Amino acid sequence: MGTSDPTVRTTPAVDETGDESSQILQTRGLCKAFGGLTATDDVDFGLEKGELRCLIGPNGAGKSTFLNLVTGQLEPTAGKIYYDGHDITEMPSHERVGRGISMKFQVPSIYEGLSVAQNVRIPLQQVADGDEFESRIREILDRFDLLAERQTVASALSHGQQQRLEIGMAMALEPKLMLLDEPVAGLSVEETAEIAELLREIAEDDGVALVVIEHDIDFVESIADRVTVLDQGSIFREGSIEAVKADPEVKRIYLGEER
Amino acid sequence: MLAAASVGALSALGGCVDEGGVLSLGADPEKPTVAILEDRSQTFALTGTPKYRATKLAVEEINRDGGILGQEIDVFAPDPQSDNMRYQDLTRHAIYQEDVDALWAGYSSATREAIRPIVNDHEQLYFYTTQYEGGVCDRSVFPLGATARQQLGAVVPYLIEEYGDEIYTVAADYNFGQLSGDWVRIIAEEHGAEVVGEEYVPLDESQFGSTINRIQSADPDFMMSMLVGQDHSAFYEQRLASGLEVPVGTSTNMAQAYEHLRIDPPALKDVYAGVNYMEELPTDRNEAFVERYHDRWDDDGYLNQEAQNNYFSVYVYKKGVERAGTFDQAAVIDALEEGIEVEAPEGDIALDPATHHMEHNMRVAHADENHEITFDAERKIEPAFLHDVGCDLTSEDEQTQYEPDAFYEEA
Amino acid sequence: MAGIELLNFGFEFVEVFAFIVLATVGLAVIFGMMGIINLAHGEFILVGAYATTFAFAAGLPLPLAMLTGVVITAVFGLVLERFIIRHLYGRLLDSMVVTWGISLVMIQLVRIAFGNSAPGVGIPFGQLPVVDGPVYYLVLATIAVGVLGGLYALFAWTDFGVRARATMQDEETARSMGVDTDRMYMATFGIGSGLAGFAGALYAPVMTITPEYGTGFLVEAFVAVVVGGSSVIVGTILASGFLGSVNAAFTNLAGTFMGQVAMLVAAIVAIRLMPDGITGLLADWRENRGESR
Amino acid sequence: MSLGSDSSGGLLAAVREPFEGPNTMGNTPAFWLGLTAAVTLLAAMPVLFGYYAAEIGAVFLAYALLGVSLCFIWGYCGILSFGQVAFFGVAGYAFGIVAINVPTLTGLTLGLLAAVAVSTAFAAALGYFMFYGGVRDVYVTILTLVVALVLYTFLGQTAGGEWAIGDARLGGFNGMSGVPDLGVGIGSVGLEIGIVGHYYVTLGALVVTYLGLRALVNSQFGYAMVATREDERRTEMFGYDTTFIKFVVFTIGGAIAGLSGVLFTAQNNYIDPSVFGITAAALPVVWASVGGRTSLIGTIGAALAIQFVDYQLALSGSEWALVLIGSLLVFVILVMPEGVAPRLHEYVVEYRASPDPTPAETPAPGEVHGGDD
Repeated sequence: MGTSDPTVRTTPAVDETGDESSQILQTRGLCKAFGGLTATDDVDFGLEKGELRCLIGPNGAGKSTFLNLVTGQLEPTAGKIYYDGHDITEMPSHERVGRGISMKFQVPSIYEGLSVAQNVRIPLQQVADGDEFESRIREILDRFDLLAERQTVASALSHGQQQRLEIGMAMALEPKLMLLDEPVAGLSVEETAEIAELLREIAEDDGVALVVIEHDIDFVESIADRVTVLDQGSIFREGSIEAVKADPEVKRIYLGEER
Repeated sequence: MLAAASVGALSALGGCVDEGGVLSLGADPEKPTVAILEDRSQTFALTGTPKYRATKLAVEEINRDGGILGQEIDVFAPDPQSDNMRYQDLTRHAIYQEDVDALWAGYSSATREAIRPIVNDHEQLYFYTTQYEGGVCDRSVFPLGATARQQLGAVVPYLIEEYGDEIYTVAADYNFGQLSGDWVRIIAEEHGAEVVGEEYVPLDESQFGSTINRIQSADPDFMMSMLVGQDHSAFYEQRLASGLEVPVGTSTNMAQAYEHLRIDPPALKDVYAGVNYMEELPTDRNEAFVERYHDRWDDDGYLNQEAQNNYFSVYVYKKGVERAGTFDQAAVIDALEEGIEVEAPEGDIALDPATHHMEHNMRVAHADENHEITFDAERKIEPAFLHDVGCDLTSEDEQTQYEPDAFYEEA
Repeated sequence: MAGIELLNFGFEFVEVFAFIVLATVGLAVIFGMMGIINLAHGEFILVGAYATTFAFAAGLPLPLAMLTGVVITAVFGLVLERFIIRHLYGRLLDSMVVTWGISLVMIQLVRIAFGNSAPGVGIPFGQLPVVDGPVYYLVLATIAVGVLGGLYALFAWTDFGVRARATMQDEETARSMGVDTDRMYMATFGIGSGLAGFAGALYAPVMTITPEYGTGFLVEAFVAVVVGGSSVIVGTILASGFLGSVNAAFTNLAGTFMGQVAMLVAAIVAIRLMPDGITGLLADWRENRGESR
Repeated sequence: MSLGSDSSGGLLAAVREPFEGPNTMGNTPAFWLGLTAAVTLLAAMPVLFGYYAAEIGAVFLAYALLGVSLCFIWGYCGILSFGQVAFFGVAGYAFGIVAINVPTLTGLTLGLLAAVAVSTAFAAALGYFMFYGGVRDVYVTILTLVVALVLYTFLGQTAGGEWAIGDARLGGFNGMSGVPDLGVGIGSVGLEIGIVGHYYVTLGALVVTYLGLRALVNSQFGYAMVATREDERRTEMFGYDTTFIKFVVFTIGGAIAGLSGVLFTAQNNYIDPSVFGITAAALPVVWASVGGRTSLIGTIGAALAIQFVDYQLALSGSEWALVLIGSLLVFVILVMPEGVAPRLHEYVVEYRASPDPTPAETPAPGEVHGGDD
């Protein structure tokens, strides 16, 4: 993984990698330390346009920190983040979203006090015009199977419905890159399957690149071709799901963590 | 443009509005009414309650003796609760709904200033009776209490004479206190004395440790205290506790909020107050007055300087109406401006037509270690300051408050 | 000369520091433990002061009268907690609004019930030599340090303290480990109220007791809590030290008013620079090693 | 007041449209009819009861406007300011300073503009300082209150002659006296606004502000405000600059509070530091809490009703006004935290929904009920 001094790599990634046409997200030497503890350590990550990548690793491996660095919720201690060929390391969160990065949080974070339709309108009005709101809201709710609940207060939805609503809201932004933090945590088998189907659709039909953090290896297998394994803040393995699954070292870190 | 247009329309509408309104039930215009807005609760209850009682007493005495111009006087007297917003509301109510012929209102200068715009708008005859910083020159206002210059003019020269010429001033940090501080400097200058230290204390301060430190290091011949209110009254106990022994002159303490009775002796030992009145004044006329007051109100509440001012000012009003022959306020003001003499409990005193103030019988009241009061150096003092600045309401209407710093170099 | 002035400054600082600490601890305990800013804090102090002066006037010796003040305020706090505050846990802004309402009601009720002033309590212990000021201020400072020490002992060494800190850090976990968090909150609120009452009792001899008595503590108290942040003891010490020295310095230089203003301005700037208070900053700096925020 | 014709039949739904949406209650013809009736009644007060009603009423209306400024920032964007009175008072003083120095029509007009500009700039500065500094929640609340109290202390000690700006004495504890009435115009062309005119100007300002805010909170920006209130971090992740949103909202709130301060000061011809005091600071919070912090009309209603009752209590000399107001606050937060108006609205909606709903009540397109909390 090259030199350990991230400051060496200050030139834009496009120049270095030369494959600017395909990569939507790149990080170079990304580090994040909290006090004495390094949560993300010198991560070089690359994601193709339209790719669906799963990010796995034991608890504390730095997965959520990594997503938060990409969305700008955290500031990196060192390193660079490139999105669509541009350096976004210093860009505030909301501007990154404006460029097409959207995020689904681990705990469904919808506007519980607002109706389903209002929930969708909030991201929607960032990309659509006033006279389209009504039809676009219907369209999105229809797609995520929430049309019947459009007037319902979001807090009254089931857990699965809330997860769908949040993905729907993230999609309302018409993103090019979507980051999802454990989208099926706490869902039933059926609901998990539904979400898996949705995510594949989003990647394949809408061409949105996805990074999904997930523990459930079956779920990972059902959606992703490639996975990245993080451990102790660094990229530990990267490759096809089969290869990673077969890797005894990966098994070891998982077992070590989860007992 | 929209705003201008709508304002035009609105003022056109305003033109149709009758002053009393279609449904309004005004007070009976035949019956003369006075308003007594004095605090009987909250911050100024201590000083306001006797003011209310003494005014009421005077009106009742007058009614018993056949009223004014043969008519009984009605009283409108809700409790404004030491709240200036309430004062504004109640003053409006008194003027519009009660159609009062004269108004007594307010203890603090802030209250007076809060309602003065309303009083001026309606040319309401208004008696303000608290001893105050002075300087109000206003066509419809009669500030009949002693001014700071009158009170300090009684006590500061006396103390310079008695104790020496280095003065340390401690005063409440607001208008009254600051202007009183100015007056101490002016009067000191006039008598060849010097203010060696000066300090203004926020009204809600009740810890005087550092103030007392500074007084002790300045070591003056005497200090002037223009402290006011509940929080400040803690000063005297702390003075005692810290063993500060310089004599204290004051224009604010004892005569108004009777600290000498409320605080255990000897905290007010050697406090000298410049006053026009205290309940303890040993004259026959005053003793009779005090007795009438306590008979009427049937408790031992202190009869303070301001209450006496309220009392005699009702009689000033009576004489004014009788001279004018009508309750019409403009006519009464004109009549008062011809000069009125009154036999007040403090002595015979006269209204100064030009300034609407009173000359007062000023004296120095001294508290000993048992808080017994004795009086000394009685003399009449005129409201000189407003004369000096040229206030003459008999020839020119004004609505001003003059301040000493514009007229005296020392201030 | 300079020596005396330094002594005077020192005395002034001790006086202000003790005042801020005592005014603040009750509020800080409640804020640190429960995240509630009790805007009726000043009126809890008022209850302590009134109970003390009336007990004293009734003939109790001063220390016993003060103890009465503390107990009555603590009981009063517990009653309020049971009937009102308990419904507001987790509703940060609502709890502020409600306690503000309680404050308005209490000031006015005290006024109606007891009039505009209460009987005074003389300052005990007499005068200091050298610097001019009552010995009592040094007693207050000693008590302030004692209260901080006592709180430290309570939180660090007792079973109650362990449970309290567990509740503070993670209510869910604490509950799952068998801590009765509801009772913890109640007890904490009682302790906070008692401490407020203690401040009222201690300052009863020094300050004139009026219905607005509590307001005299309020600004210092919540400014110190906000500057200190959520760590009760460290926050209170650091904030009181910081604000106390600013206040004492400016009071000595330019008078009481400037002392007040300088302190408030310093507080505003401090909050701006440290949005989670001094201890929030310390915590960020040292401890924040959680992976996700 | 051209609303009269719009609301009568629902024919001009297009005119109503920008003022309606799920972020406000009362998106029905019945509501607009009721509102028109209420405004008409308020407009008739001086005609019915004379100058007295106009003078007293104008103060209540100015208070209602102050309440609206808090409702807007707290109810719609989740910023609880205990210091709205700071902007109210600062604008009042600013108007007094300009108007006393230049008591001509031009001066008065400038005074009004300058005062609102000063309070707006003050709110912007404080908002920038807080929101861009990461100050949030209780810290914002405490900080705003401290700012009001600092102003209270500061203006209380401006008694000395050195605290004068031109002819205007700040006047310390006694306040600033002799502030002229409002006036609008340039040179000699324009209007001096007397007692009755002032009442109508205040009423007009309240109605226009109310309608303007209704339009604003139902606009895209309004959704962004509501989203920020509900979940700031989430909203940021939808590409909203929530810091900027809070900053803008707080600034607008300051401007409205400032306007109400000018109207209040010009009405009384006087302002003193007590407007910054802790009791005054509590009042807007009481109105918004009781009326419903998410309901502009509820806050207006509560401000008018509570101040009217307070006034009646004052006339009767009762000392219980503050006890009542404080208890009301505690009671409402405990029993109906959302406030009276939203609760009433809920009943009305349920009542309409439960029996056979009349066809007239079917929501217009774009209308989503139940979004209000």
